[in-house]
Amino acid sequence: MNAIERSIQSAKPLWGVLGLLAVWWLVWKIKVADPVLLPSPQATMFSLWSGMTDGSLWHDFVATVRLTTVSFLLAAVIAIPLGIFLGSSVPLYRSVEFIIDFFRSTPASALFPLFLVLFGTGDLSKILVTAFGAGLVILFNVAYGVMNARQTRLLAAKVMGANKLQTLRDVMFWESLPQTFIGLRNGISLALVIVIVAEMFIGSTEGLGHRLVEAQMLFRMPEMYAAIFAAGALGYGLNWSSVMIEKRIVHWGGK
Amino acid sequence: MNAIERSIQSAKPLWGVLGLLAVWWLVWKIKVADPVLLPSPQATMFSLWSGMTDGSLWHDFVATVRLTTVSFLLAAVIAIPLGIFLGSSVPLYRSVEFIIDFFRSTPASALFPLFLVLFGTGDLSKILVTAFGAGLVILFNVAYGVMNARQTRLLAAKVMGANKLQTLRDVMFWESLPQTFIGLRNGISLALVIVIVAEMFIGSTEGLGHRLVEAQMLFRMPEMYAAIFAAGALGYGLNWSSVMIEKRIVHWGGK
Amino acid sequence: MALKLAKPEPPMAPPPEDSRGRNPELEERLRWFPPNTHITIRGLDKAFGDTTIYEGFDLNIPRGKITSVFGPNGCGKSTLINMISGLIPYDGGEILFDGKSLSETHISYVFQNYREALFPWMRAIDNIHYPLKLMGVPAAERKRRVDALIESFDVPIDFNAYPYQLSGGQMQTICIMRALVVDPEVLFLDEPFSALDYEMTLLMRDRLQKIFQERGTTMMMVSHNLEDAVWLADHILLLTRKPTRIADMVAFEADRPRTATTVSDPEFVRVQKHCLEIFLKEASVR
Amino acid sequence: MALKLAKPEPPMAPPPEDSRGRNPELEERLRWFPPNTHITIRGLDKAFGDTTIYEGFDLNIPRGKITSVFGPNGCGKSTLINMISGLIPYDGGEILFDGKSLSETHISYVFQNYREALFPWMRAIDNIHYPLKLMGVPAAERKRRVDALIESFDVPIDFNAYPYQLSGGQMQTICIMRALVVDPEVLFLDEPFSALDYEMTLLMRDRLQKIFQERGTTMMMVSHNLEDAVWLADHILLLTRKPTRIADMVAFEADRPRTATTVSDPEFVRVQKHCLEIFLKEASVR
Amino acid sequence: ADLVRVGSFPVASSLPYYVAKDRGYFAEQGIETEEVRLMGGPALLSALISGQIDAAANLVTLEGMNGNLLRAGVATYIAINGQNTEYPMEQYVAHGRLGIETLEELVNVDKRPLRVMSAPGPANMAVARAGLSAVGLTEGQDYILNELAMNLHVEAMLAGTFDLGMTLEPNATVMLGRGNLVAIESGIIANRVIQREGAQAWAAGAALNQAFIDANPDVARRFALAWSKAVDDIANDPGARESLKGNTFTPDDIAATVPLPKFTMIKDLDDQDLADFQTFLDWGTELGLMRQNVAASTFLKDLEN
Ligand SMILES: Nc1ncnc2c1ncn2[C@@H]1O[C@H](COP(=O)(O)OP(=O)(O)OP(=O)(O)O)[C@@H](O)[C@H]1O
Ligand SMILES: Nc1ncnc2c1ncn2[C@@H]1O[C@H](COP(=O)(O)OP(=O)(O)OP(=O)(O)O)[C@@H](O)[C@H]1O
Ligand SMILES: [Mg+2]
Ligand SMILES: [Mg+2]
Repeated sequence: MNAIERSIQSAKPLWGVLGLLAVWWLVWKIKVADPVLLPSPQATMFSLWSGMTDGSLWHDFVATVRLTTVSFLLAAVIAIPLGIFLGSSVPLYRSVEFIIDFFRSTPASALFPLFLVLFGTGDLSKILVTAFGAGLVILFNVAYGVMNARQTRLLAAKVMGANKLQTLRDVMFWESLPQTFIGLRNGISLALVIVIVAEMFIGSTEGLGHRLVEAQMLFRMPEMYAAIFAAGALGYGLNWSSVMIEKRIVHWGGK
Repeated sequence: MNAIERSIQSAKPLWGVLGLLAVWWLVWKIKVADPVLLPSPQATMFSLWSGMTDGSLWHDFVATVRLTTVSFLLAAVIAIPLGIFLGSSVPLYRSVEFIIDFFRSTPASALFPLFLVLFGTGDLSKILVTAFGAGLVILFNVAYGVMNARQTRLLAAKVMGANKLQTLRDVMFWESLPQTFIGLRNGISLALVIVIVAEMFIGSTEGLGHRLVEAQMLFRMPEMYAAIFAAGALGYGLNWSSVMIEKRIVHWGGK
Repeated sequence: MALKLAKPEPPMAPPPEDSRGRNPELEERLRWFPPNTHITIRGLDKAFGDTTIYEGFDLNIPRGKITSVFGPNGCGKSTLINMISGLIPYDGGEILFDGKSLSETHISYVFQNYREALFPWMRAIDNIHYPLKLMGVPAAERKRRVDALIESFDVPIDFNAYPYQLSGGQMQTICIMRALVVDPEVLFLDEPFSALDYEMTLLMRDRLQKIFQERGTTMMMVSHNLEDAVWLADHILLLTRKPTRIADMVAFEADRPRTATTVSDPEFVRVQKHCLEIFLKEASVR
Repeated sequence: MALKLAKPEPPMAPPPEDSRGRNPELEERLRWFPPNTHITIRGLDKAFGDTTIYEGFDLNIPRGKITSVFGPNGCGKSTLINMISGLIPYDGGEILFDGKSLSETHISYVFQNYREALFPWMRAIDNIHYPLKLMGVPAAERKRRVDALIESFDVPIDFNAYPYQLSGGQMQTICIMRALVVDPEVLFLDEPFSALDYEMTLLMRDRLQKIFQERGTTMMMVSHNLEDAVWLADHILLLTRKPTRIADMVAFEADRPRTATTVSDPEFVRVQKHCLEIFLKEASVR
Repeated sequence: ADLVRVGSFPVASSLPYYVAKDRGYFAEQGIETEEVRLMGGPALLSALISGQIDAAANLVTLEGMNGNLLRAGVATYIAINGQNTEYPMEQYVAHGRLGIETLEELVNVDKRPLRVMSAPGPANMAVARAGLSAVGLTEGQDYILNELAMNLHVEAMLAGTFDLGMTLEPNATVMLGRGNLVAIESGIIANRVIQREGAQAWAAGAALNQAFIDANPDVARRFALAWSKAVDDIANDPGARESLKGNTFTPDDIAATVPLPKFTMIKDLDDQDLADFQTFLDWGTELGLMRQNVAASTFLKDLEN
């Protein structure tokens, strides 16, 4: 593979961006929706650019990144070990499955009142409700990764005299790693979603969610779509980091 | 395993329910939160019971089940084949990954305006926005299941002369099935979440989301928590059905 | 890198002769495919990272013969047949099939990794059915062929079990049966008897010979058991350590059908001894 | 069902005698553990679904000896050593270790499924290190032991490769080395040479014998190669088809160290022939 | 300075808070406020009950009284906002294609059922229904009522998804400025529920927690004084509207013109106002929006003296 091929390879994501913009442009062009309601990609990109350069969008962007990262890390640090532990015993997992599936299926926005009451109206509430939501998804994926682990590997560790903890750490963790990364990517997107929704519906003075709701209320459509675009691109970026890390770690996938 | 053991086994989920109620009761009892804001589990269960028997909660429950099921099925029917197809070629997937990760990371509530403008405020909008959100998650999981498939199996099919379509249908589909079910369970919970959020924020006259928001507005806390409980339990039930189906189909997991 | 198609077309009509009575097409063809050659390998290069496995490797695999491949662990036997059968790409050189291209040739392959090569979501019997299904053989005909195969093998395996419910040897047996049921033109076998018991090995050896005699299938078999390798073979390909070269190509021309007594045949003993000597000389690192 | 611990405690102090000069404890012990028995199996039952594999199966595995297990595919050899080593549950009966319980005994196991038994996230060398790590051996000491082992084996394998970058035979070699590095009290080997080339098999056989002679490890090896099975063994356990019984327990008492010439020893030839006869009689379904 | 934690919902109805803050009236009274943004009544009420905030800049009275029924005094109003045709807040907007100018003309429209949008929540829905039943329409048969989150109103009406919408300010002003939409009627509660010429609907207001008042009576008094000064400014000084910008969801271009409710301190209410307020609350109780009757004056406090 020469340099040109390689740069085409690595330009893959660009096709996605272009595809999205192209469809958008088309929808806008043939006026499927009133242009007042669905602005053109150009106008949106312009708003995105000016928002980023005048610092207002950038400020909200950074605020959202900060909350999302903190919540996600908190979620991952708790959910990965817990998921391995719970997944290591099917009966154990079954007995807590109700709670996991229960809260996975409850909208974060329905849980806001509870978290507000318990943890106040500050960032703490937002971080905790986000970590809770994302953590459950990570936990669920990790636990299933462990439950679907290849038996022979577990038996090999067992017969070498690995105790429960060592098996968890040295085998189940690694065996479930491809699935864990899928869970992390589910979790990172969900974390972003919950943070934005929290910024939208729990009062907030900054963040993409706040910007989104404000733009919507003020009926600044390009600004609203710019905020959505920023959120989506941020989501892609976070996922991409995760893929990069996964590539370095999980070299044995499918082998 | 005798009959008693077996019934203890199958009673596992009950432990989850009891655990949840116990923690709740404790939190309520030691007054972590004002009892006006966090009602007791008894009061909530009573409200759940009366809501179910007088038919009002039941009616909303059924409405939500209906929307969720329709949206989920629509999502699955589209996302599974598409996910297998996209996952079968890593470069292909990479080139659409932006779009998938973009929308996975955008809150459904931010997409409501767009769907509203395009498809109105009826059930159609709700179904489509839900199927879109859940479908992306399913797609993502299925595609990764295919990408992580065991190479030897694909090579075996290839050498037997399977063409692309046959490999997709006979090998990749099955190889990714454990992951597909994880995706379906992620998707089913997400579908429920989006339906409820849509019922909360897009015009609605029924459904758990509508009930939830109404109870919240009228500050009827037991009723609100009863609606949340009903949603969570519904999520567990839907997940449980999926586990049952998976158990029947994926017998080879980890072997 | 995709596999090349067969380069020189097979002469369907008698090839035209030029003015001087020479036939350049035939000459070209013969340069690539000496008579009775099925697969030609020229200048094959293959490396994994920094490790060169093959470099400028040439080989002719004869048509309608059994070629056994014998060589030390890690010399590249599996890699070689994987490249020939188009499962992994190679870095340079050419692999040509005479007559048809690889994609037109019906090949079967018994993987060294017999556990993962089976489909765990299908019962053993359906695993055997599967390649026929791919070929579009109608259900009734398929059933007839599979039943006949099972009957002719007469092995005590529960064909309704799923692969993960079978023992190692049983899985390997299913793999072999799956490869044979399609009646391939070329059959690759990578250590097909490694998990089989004594009796089963003899049975499988015998079955392979029978199918070979009936159908003239070109076969290429990797084996670490020299007795099996020689007993079945027309030619034994002896490979060196990597970077891999051909140490020798030994012919064994005993009449077929060969039987249990063939192993005491003086020619057999001589060939086996010769192969072992070369192997020990070429394969040894010590 | 979990594995039972050793039932009769090992007599640490001289056991008390009763009034009539008898020693009931010792008697009980001897009933379970005839002298020199390491593992006792009594009335073992095992079925998979409707298929009975073992029913009331009794076996004594001698201490400090090599026991080869020889039997037809699917008779339950892997199942047997899996049950003994506590990897799968059994339906009834008892498996007792003399002296210590299973959990106190240091066992090693070379899996038939050598591909999946390695950890693909670790390099080959780290796979070998791993059991020592589990035992809490300090890094320096670990390195010393692994290096010594690698040197004594002297095989041309890139130990820095990941398992999936190795050939089948190389993987199996790593598996064997991983099992040997810990210096186990009991060693189970399930077809450990199945993917090895001729020379490597001889080398491994020899290494196992050397370790056995140095350390007196109790070994139990499944093999489909009768030569390997007899060459290494003190006893050859011959099994029938399922429901599995003991067809015979043949002793082979040639002096150690056995060498390449042992295979032409008349006693070796006799034992091998005897085993084959019994195998063919008991294993055949035809 | 004494700290008061104020829950604010960033809408025009919270304007006195922003004016008092921006013009330094709180500081004048030795009060420092901490603004806690909360989106909507339930969140504000929760925060009041759990003691996370001391005051709510703008709390719907039905919701506040509901809270008072659960915990007496959590929403003690120091000022309430009147709304009617003169001070429009809730209003009907129709799509131009209906060709109507008053609510009464709806009976002549052929299209059945009409698709009607309402601001969210049972109270708003009830208001919307009250207006339509007053002109003789039957729900389900003549119209289908959908509630919709406030942030979706403009899009939905402009997209023509609905024939008629019961929306609130500033959405009404925003949408009327952009599309083929017609203002039909404002002051629906006053006109259709209270049904008295010139009546005010006292639908929202500023509330303090009684527990806070009891603990810090003087702080509460000074808070009310600052508030009162801001209310005066809004009534008399158009410049006070500057505080809408940036603080509330009011587009800058309509900040100067957007209708505001009649902010009124408790001391300025007369008996008629109290009677109207009672009528409104009773209506809420009747519809089940409040769990039982409450006397209007119980939770209104004039703290300025
Ligand atoms: N994916 C890979 N990456 C790096 N090296 C590889 C890879 N696959 C194989 N190799 C190396 O290539 C060499 C040849 O491997 P191959 O599997 O062809 O050997 P083989 O002759 O089949 O050996 P065996 O008899 O043990 O099966 C080995 O030394 C192996 O380490
Ligand atoms: N999980 C399972 N479910 C059902 N049957 C099983 C299962 N595992 C093994 N069996 C059956 O038990 C029998 C013994 O299997 P086992 O693997 O012990 O055989 P083996 O003696 O090791 O054979 P081989 O020499 O082929 O490795 C086989 O007939 C197999 O079909
Ligand atoms: Mg190989
Ligand atoms: Mg076995």
